[in-house]
Amino acid sequence: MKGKTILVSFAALVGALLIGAIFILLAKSDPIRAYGVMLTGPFSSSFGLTETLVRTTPLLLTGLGIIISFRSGVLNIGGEGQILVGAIASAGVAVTLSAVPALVLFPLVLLSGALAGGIWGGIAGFLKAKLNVNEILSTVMLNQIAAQLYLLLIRGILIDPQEVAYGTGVPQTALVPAGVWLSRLIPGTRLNTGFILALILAVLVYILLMHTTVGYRLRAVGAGAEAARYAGINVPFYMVLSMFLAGALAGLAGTVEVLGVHHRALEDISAGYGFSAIVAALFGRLHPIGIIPASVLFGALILGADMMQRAVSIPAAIVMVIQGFVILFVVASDVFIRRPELLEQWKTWRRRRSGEVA
Amino acid sequence: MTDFMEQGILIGIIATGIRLAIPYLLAALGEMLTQRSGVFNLGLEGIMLMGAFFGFYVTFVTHSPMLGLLAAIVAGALMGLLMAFVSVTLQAEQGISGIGLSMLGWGLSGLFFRLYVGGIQTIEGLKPWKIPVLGDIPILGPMFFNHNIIAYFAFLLVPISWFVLFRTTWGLSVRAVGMTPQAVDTLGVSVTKMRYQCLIIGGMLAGLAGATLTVANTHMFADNITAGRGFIAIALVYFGRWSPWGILAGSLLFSMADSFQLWVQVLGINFPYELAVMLPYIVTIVALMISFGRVWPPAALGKPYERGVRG
Amino acid sequence: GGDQKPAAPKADAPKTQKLKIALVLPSTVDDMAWAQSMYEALKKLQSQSKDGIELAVSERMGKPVDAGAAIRQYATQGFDIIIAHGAQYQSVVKEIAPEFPKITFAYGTGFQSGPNIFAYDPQAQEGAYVMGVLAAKMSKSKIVGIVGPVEAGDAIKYNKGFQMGVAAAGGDVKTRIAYTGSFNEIVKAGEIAKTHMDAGADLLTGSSQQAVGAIKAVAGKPGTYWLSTDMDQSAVAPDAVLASQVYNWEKVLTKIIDLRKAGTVGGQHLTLSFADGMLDLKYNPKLEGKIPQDVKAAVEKAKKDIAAGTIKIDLSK
Amino acid sequence: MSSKINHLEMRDIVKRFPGVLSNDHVSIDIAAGEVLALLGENGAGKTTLMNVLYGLYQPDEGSILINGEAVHIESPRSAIDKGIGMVHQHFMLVPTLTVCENVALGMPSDKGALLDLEPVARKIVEIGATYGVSVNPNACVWQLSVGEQQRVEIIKALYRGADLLIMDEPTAVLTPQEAQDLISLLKIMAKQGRSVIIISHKLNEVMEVSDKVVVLRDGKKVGAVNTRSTNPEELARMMVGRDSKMITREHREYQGECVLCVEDLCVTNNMGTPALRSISLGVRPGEILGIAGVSGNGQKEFAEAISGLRPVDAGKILLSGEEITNCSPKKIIDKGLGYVPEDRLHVGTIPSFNIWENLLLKDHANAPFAKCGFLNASLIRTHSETLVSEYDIKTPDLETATGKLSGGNIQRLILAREITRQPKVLVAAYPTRGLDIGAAEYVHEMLLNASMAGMGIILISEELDEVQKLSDRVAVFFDGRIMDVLPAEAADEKTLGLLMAGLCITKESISDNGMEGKEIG
Ligand SMILES: Nc1ncnc2c1ncn2[C@@H]1O[C@H](COP(=O)(O)OP(=O)(O)OP(=O)(O)O)[C@@H](O)[C@H]1O
Ligand SMILES: Nc1ncnc2c1ncn2[C@@H]1O[C@H](COP(=O)(O)OP(=O)(O)OP(=O)(O)O)[C@@H](O)[C@H]1O
Ligand SMILES: [Mg+2]
Ligand SMILES: [Mg+2]
Repeated sequence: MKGKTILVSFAALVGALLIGAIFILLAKSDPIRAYGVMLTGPFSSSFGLTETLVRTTPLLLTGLGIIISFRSGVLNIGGEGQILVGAIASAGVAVTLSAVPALVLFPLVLLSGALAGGIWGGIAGFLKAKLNVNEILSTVMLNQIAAQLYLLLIRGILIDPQEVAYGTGVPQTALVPAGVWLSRLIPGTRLNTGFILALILAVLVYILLMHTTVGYRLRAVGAGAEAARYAGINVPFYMVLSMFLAGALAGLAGTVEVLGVHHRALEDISAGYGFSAIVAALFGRLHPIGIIPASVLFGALILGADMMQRAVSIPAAIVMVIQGFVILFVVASDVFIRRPELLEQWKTWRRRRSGEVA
Repeated sequence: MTDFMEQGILIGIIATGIRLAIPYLLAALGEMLTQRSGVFNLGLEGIMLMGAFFGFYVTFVTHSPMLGLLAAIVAGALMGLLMAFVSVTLQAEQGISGIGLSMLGWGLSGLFFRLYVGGIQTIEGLKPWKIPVLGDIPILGPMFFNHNIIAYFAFLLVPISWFVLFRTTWGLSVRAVGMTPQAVDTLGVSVTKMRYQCLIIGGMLAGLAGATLTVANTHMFADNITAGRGFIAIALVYFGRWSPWGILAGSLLFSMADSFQLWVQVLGINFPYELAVMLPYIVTIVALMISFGRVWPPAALGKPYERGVRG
Repeated sequence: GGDQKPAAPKADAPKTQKLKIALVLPSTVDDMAWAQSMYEALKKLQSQSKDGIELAVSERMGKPVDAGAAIRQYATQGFDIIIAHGAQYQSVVKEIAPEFPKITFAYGTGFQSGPNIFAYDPQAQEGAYVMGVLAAKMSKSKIVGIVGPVEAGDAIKYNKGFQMGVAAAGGDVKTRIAYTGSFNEIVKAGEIAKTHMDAGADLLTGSSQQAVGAIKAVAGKPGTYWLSTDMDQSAVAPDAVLASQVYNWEKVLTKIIDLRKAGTVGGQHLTLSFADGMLDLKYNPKLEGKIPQDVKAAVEKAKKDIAAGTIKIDLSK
Repeated sequence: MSSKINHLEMRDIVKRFPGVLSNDHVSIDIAAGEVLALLGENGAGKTTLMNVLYGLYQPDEGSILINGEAVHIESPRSAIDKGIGMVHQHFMLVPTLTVCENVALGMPSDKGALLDLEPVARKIVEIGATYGVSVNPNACVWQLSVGEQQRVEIIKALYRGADLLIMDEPTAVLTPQEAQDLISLLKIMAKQGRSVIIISHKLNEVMEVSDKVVVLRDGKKVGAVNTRSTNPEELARMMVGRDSKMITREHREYQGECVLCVEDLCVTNNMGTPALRSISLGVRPGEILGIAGVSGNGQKEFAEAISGLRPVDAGKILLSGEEITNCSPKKIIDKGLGYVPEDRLHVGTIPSFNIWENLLLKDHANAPFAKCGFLNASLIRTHSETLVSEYDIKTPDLETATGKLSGGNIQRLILAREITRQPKVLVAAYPTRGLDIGAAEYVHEMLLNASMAGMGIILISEELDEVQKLSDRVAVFFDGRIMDVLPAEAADEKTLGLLMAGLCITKESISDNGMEGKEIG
């Protein structure tokens, strides 16, 4: 079965790349070389490996939140906004309290990032649980609101004083005190301890969902709200809780981007992780461990496509095209793993058809 | 401010609001149909981008906006077909395939633009068409009867889609297939066929919505010109609770709030403009908070249909 | 860009004496604004230089995390000059540059240079001021409008400069500003322009790549004009773009290249201003006739005074 | 529509599902005017076989012949065209649509593409009149009682004028009266020359209505007899493979305090109309109180109000002396109330959860299964294993998703969970609905043993013999009121039947508005 899964997914990947090749040719460029870079780049050099994991980290953290909320029956597509809120909160606390000793400040910063994200997610959860506001609507809207809030803060009260002094006014906070930086695992790369944090949290989320009463209730509320209520579980409360946890994890993702990668909050700090994480989470079968390889591969896909753009001269748009095809093909191929009998059914069906014709 | 000025502002706000509402209205009505049939199409953004590009490109080449709109509709239909094949025939997880479709649409539109246009170009797009007589009514004329034909079509589409849903046999099947597909199936109506049809029509409308931005509004195409409108449209479907009138209300509320904040900015009331930009999003959420009544979401929404699988 | 030469060989490959330049762009090479202006300048240099320039471009690097990867990869591939063409890249450039002391990094708009970092700094406010004067003198309705992206960075400099110019020109002309809250909301930019015009403005301007949307809107209403910045945008609307502020990137780039040849790999804060001739105001020849001589004279005077330093544009106000 | 079905044969049908052989070379045949009964335990393969006939499934082997010639039924559409109609075991109705719309669904309209519901409504009333299955054509289906929904399903089939009508456990949710009506309806149809295939677990019905009986077990055909030449005992033996044991319950008298007392209870239903109009009841420890009544007369709301799932408008509920009116379900459970809900799949269990997760639905947070918030996996596993074997729940393993189990096994699981928690009072709503004889017997045994152990039990059911067999006292619900509470021996079929219909010898007054009350309920 495992082998078959890999085989099918691999076939899907090949299919996607073949179609993608057509467009690379359209762009008058060499698919072989392009794919060579795209597939090997992210894994061949230390640069590739570390940059892949740099993208994996926020995908993983946000994805874990997505898993909790989806498992609790809340379709949370507000990761993007929650990341931003987490990033700005942590950066804000870090720069305003830069006088505080790092030992105290560091946990404070992490906490504020998680809390802010949690509250942002919790709002959507509360709106759904108590006011029956559909979460897809509220999270989409909250994403936009968060984006504006974020800009307002990094160009307003939190802007780097130097930027004001020189009149360049680039919208970004001052550097956060070096004491709270997440140390780089390999010098000369951006891979930082945030990745380790994400891995640890994946295990913790697994334990929470599978081995605790709260996790049991979260899953029960998602899988059968009526039955959960019948069993005495406080359904609204756990809906809110799930969105709070989801937001907190996304908020941490934002915090890690600040403390580990950029060391400040700046424009466009989230590279669409809020949405990519949904893909990673679903590919990981909404399983806290399954999402680890999923987000590594997805991170590699994002980076690889970018490296391809640089290696062979093609428009950046190709990156999106290929990512789109890969996602569509892999998700479509999934059916043959979930329901192998389908193939058989189709064969018999076709036999009948041909039989009739004859 | 002078009387005339205030009047001008009011006209301006309404007219702008209506103009802004068109793409949301078209895309959301399409998505409503799709979701009513039980499919959650998160790929709207990508479809709109394809429509936006092909609408622009064909107009650019043929100098005929009508052909452009046609092309946009065809492009949208093809994207809808792709979504249908992946999410209905292959029963793929709809959340993922939707996001995949969005990326694909963004990528393809950007790529074709680079390859076949190669830079910012402008077209002679649709011009506002003043309805005779009505258009000359003071105040109301400029507000409601001086828009491009897509606008009139979009608003006409509201009663039309209501009629189709609630007064035709096909509409009856649509309402049923998203709620209880097995019922439709056992009565000899093909669930797959229904969902294909709805996804394709939904795609056409999303394509047209995208073309509104290029062929009617800006008369140009640029990378990612939709800037997230597809997702707003999806949200508005939930706001409208899968009813054409509700979606009309949502689109207008959102867009009026948007045009209102534009005017507030232009007339120079002094406060952080971000707050103004946030306004429509906040208004929409609040409006849904205070709305009430029993909601019946399509019970089978997002679930691929499999025969003989209970509940 | 779709039409560039095959990309750089890996760092370990033998180095050609061709100058290798990498360009990292937040948007695309055809955005009709900030990115395209720099890209075209580089292409021009490439075609002119005798011992050849090898050019590599990364587009859509708006996300700092992507830009960081791009810059680092170019650095490891042994490019000679890496141009991160955006103010938002300051942070990442300053982080990476120290690890590659032999490579020249350049970014802008910015001021913080480093041992091997050039920070180029277009004085957008200067051109803006001059166009403010032009706008004020040309406006019949006595109302001019600014279509703003996000109130930050160059946009602030540009808008402030423009407002000061308008004020300086006298004749109590009103300046109105509205922002889209984004850099690429072409549709919104168009709507803001329309709103400005509905509200009476007859001369409009605005920065960032979304401006094209506004220009096209302005073109839709005869008798209203647009003043463009970053590059000459008259191609978008030949009958609406009155004049453009253009940056002379070739000059900046040549300076950087020459400095590097002379052994200076960085450490300078390069301004583009009227004074050093890297900034210019370009009339749209098609419409130049419409501008009265006295207006032109006032504009020329403003330019001279700014270059001479007799007009000071204080942005901290 | 092709020519009329005079004779239909299914020959050596084989249907496999992953891991299951649902039909193993099954053959049946039926002629016009005949009624064929399909018998078999839960999971025997009856529904599968009929789904094959109706074109929902394609057989892996075997053939179908109509009037002697092989036909290929590739979809329900072609089944309908060939004159085959089916009333499904699990309702195939769209809750948001009206009865009319549900019937018209998929049918061509006189006005072409336009919907034209007038004639449909008229025909529905017609059919209702001729066959005695009346429903309000303009009511939304979600407002209808289960019984009424069943009628809609039958109307759907009749409306399409089927020559051959398949009925998959049509009487499972019907009251004795309704069931009787249906039986006579089927007889009429047979006389008219239609063929009927009926699936049922109720042998007396089968004996009354059918001409032939086919019995399935584990997907195989284990017997085919003419009804005239057989008897219920034989059929039971063929189905279960053993003699069915008769449950006997010696009659007892109860004194002392009620463990559950309900006083003047008033509750509103989903449509916002009164469901219970000041009900007063009590059950004593060890007593089984039967609640008879046509479904939709307040039983569901009664159970929900007691278990805290539905707000109480007025009145009091006391559990062993303590007031639990409008307490949270959690509190009520903790105070010792057990509840076997009507909807066993979506309220009683979580279909996607596996066996042990559902067994722990109510206890997951209680010691010893959870310690300071953590689930004690090993203990839970052993506990679940013992329950599974004790109540012999047929399942591959503990990890199987509960939704995959047959109705009977899901019910066993729920009972296992509820009874082992040893509540003071157990409310069991329609506990044997849709279960085969063996399973039903088993459930009865469980309930009896529990009552012997001193548990107070409220048994809500439409099955008169079930109520009679088990109860010490029987309360009859009608239109949100209690018509009467009878001691077991006084509760004979006739009296109960009258009371359930809202008729009663003493209070004529109610009998008048009785029927329309039934319509609302
Ligand atoms: N209505 C409510 N509003 C807010 N918080 C609540 C509400 N009900 C319960 N909680 C809190 O949620 C958590 C879980 O509550 P719940 O009632 O579901 O389980 P519990 O029975 O209280 O906990 P345990 O199972 O350990 O006894 C507890 O911390 C509880 O205090
Ligand atoms: N769609 C399906 N997929 C997988 N297995 C199925 C499916 N439908 C039925 N089965 C299996 O086939 C067997 C027969 O099921 P079926 O529903 O025909 O039994 P039945 O006789 O109708 O039982 P009941 O009396 O409870 O209705 C069961 O083991 C069931 O689990
Ligand atoms: Mg069955
Ligand atoms: Mg408790």
